[in-house]
Amino acid sequence: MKKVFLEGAISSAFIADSIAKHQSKHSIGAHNIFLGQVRADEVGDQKVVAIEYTTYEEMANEKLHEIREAAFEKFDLTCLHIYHSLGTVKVGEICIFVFVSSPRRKQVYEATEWLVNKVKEEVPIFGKEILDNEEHQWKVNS
Amino acid sequence: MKKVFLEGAISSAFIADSIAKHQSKHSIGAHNIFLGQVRADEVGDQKVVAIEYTTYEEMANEKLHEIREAAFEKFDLTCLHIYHSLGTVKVGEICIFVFVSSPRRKQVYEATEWLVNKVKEEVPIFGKEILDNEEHQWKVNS
Amino acid sequence: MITINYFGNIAEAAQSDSETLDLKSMSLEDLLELLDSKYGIKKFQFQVAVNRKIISTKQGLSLSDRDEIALLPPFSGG
Amino acid sequence: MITINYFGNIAEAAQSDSETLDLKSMSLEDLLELLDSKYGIKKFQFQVAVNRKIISTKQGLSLSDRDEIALLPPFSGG
Repeated sequence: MKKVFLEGAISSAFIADSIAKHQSKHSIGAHNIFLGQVRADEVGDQKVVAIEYTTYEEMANEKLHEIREAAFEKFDLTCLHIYHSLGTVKVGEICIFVFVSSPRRKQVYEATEWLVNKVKEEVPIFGKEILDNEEHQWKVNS
Repeated sequence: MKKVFLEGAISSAFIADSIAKHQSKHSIGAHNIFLGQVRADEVGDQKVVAIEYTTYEEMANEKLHEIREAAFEKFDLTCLHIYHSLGTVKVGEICIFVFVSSPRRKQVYEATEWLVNKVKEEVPIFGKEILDNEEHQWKVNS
Repeated sequence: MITINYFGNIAEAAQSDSETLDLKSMSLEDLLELLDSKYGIKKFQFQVAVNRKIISTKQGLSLSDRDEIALLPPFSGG
Repeated sequence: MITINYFGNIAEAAQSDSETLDLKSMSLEDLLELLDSKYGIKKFQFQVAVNRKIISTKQGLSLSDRDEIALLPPFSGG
């Protein structure tokens, strides 16, 4: 089982390291990366300053395993990686990192989009949006 | 005019730095990144070991400017960056980096795909594939 | 013993992430009634997972010893 | 003076990236004939750019002093 959940924001150094690890795979011609960044959305006269993520980790890992297997069936991929933050991620920081690699570029965009949508729709992750005034609301995906 | 052409391979540190620079833009919710990596394609009984890129730089910059403008018209983007290597890029190294950012994720995949296709089809860049035995052939995009 | 896991706004209402009920068996319907009387869960939108699979609450499921129930508000990852 | 830029396999055939011809004016068609007689360019696939815009070679264009011509093999960036 590959590790998906990371404590706190996903750093650009972590992303760079993931990219660098693929340089020894000489059949790869195309990578596509999706990064979700926490937005300072307005909520009434307040603003979102951070999101606190929790998950039902055992179920999430089972679901993520199914999603990975289905993606390899559906698309011509050399490898794929999914990372998601738990705990606090501040505005401007990265909370999800989906990384798809393939010999050719044709399918990588669609594969990434499909994976991101699956994670958002099917994986039990919950975001609590923390506002300026320390109140909060539960995030709803659109 | 934004600088597109870089001498040699695009490093993962350069990519990380580009990502980190966007963390102060709090309206961004989604990034999509395309990376092209030089593949060890087989050519008869030889293998590609590197690609040497040249360009008609003045024309390429004019064309890239048009492509940027058209992308901002076509898609809801906060910013976009295109980088391409010149000179030698070895197998496993990255030769093109397209980076699109938007408030929401919906259009970023399509925007990246559109940009990568435009660069490949319309920008005068020429790849010379260097083989194991030091012979070469001129790259043809498929 | 049945374990119940709470998430998001339901965990807030229950003031807990998890509890165990010392029951040998119970219908899922009865369990949800019981939890509504304790925490008013019916005012929330949620799905139910039994042993980490989402199930329909209308299928008259009987819970048994060691089942793991979870009340899951709308997912909002990413 | 007309500048001609060569790229890819055409630069190889011309053994040069660029040259200038000391002409005041000439049709594009005649220029391409001249270059074919020097370097055999007709065996290659290429587009022609005049002043950095791709143009049709069939439109009977007249080149004039200071024009910048480029012979562009198929693009293969990325």
